[in-house]
Amino acid sequence: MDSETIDGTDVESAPAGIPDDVATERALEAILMIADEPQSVVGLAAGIGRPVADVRRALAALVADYDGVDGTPRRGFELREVGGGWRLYVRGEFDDVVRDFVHTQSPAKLSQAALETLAVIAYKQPISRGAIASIRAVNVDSVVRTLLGRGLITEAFTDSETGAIHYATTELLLTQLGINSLDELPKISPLLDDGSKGFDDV
Amino acid sequence: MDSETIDGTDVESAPAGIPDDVATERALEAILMIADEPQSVVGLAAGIGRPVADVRRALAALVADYDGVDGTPRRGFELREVGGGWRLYVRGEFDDVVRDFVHTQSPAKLSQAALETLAVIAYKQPISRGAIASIRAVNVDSVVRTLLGRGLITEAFTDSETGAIHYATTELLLTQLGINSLDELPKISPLLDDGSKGFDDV
Amino acid sequence: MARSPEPEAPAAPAGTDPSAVAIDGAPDEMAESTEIAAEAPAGFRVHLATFDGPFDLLLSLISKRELDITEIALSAVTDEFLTYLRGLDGPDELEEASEFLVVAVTLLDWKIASLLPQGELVDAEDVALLEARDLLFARLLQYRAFKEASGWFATQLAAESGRHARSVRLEDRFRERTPELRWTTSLDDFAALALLAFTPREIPVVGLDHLHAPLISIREQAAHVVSLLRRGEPVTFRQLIAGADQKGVIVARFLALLELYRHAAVGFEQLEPLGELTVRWTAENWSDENLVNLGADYGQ
Repeated sequence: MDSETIDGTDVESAPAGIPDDVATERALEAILMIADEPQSVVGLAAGIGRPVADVRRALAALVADYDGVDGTPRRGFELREVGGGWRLYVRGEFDDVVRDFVHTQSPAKLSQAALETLAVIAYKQPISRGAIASIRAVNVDSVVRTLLGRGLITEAFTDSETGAIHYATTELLLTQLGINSLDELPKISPLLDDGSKGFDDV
Repeated sequence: MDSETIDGTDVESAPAGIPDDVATERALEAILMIADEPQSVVGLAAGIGRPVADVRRALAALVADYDGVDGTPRRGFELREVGGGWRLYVRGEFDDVVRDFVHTQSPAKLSQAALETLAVIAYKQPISRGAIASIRAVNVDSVVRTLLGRGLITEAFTDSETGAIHYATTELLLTQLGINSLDELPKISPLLDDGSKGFDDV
Repeated sequence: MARSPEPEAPAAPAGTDPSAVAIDGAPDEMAESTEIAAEAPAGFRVHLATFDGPFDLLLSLISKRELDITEIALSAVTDEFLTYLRGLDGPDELEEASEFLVVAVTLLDWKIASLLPQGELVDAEDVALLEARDLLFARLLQYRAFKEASGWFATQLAAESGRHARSVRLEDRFRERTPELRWTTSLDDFAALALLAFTPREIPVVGLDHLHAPLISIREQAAHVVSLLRRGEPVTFRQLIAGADQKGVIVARFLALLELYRHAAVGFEQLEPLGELTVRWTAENWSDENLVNLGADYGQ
């Protein structure tokens, strides 16, 4: 069943597929739980190796499930189709609670990890997330998200081959640092030159 | 709690967290939807303005709900207590399906030396570098630097007499180990208890 | 604490000699928890990439020989180790040499404890001797315990790195509620952070801190030993190390002796277990040129 649905083009791309006895809804839930961007029906179908029609039906079932239309609990989250894709969102009526939570939870100051990552981006821009991670030797996904959210960095371009997004710093950072251009960043080149040799493979 | 923090200026935003008739579970779901890291019970309770005991009960109910123990569907995601808090995860059996949808950069694996040093620190914390070195009988400076850089250990305190920095593990380590507290480390105390007698001077 | 570790040792099968048990358990576990030479069925092999520290080596030597370390034939292990060192080549020699000194210190401690009761350690001090011996034993056990635990860490970290936690971009409607950024980092601090971030995390260092003495030349110490022995009279090891004020010197003289023994230049005599060790000059054709190559295995 799995292989037909993706017309046998690339068996490898969906090695996972999912076992026949697993409901499409469950696999979709898994993907939606970690998806950052709205997911297209076709993309979801390919990802789990199920027919598009089945995915469409399952999405509708999930919407109803989370909305509590058949006596199930009306969840604190909801599944919405936005901009041609599906994504999990906080249900509207909890916006206030979540806003307050975000307000009290997000620190006003950047963490040491965020500052270091920002410094890496400032000196090596444009730079991909993978390259930052290699230099920092930690996963930087959430830190990069924070910096994006703070408007200190921006997505400069996407590498057409690898699809990797490259980040650059913004005017806001210059303002915060009190300088007019990146040229005014203090030179750390001696070490950078030495150090960078080790990062060529990044 | 919220109301104090905003000293009543904005009645709408947080009269008392959530309305009384809203189940705690639903508000938790909303917050877990945007949480970036494990959320402590206390933090959650403060965020939604419900008693800690209630939050604890609701979290347990959600775990059971998502796990499908009472005839509910076994969801594609699960609620786990890891690294000192609660967080939504893709259910393990869907990890493979999900992999293609995330582009996280996992940092390189730790070397055997780093793993052993990490184990020593985890079991003997807080512990100085010298003490680690004498257990492992090798120089551990660079390894300790690596572990610090990855945020797996932290400088707990500096001995005021010797000036030796003592290291302890972080919550990030717990998260990355998939455990909630150091108590969940496998027991090796029988061996250590005997061995440690000789190490008082270490 | 003489024999206390064994009963609790998780790997200990029942009914065997307790002091041997813990180590008997080692070979299989070592094969799983370390990559040291486990796959080599015959011959002693240590892969440099995974060689890490003297205890590793001691453990693998011991587990391979399945010896009770409290009764171990130290000379056999030492010979084997020397052979191993001899087979080394490549750029790691310096590191090997320094690591070797650490191993040698451990071996020497051990030898002193088990075979060479000198000076005040004689007779009634047997108890203290046992304790010293068991201290080493306990250290090995402890090290092994951590090593096994590290296997658990590796497994857990690997398993958990495959897990996916929800961590998605904050919806725009919530972003506006993020408190205004408080920026407190100066330009110079910012540059310093960059420097910090770009500094390679793992700088290869030869671990010598634990040796509180400067490197000591085995060759020089061998020359000293040879000059004492060539007078013809047997000399005790205690006499050979008399006046040595650094542990490293003792180690080096010990190593020099082992090397000289390998060249058939000296013979050992020990009348009773734990008795005085007497060294005798036995070389028939000895020239000081032999000294030149002595210690070459240690990167000197």
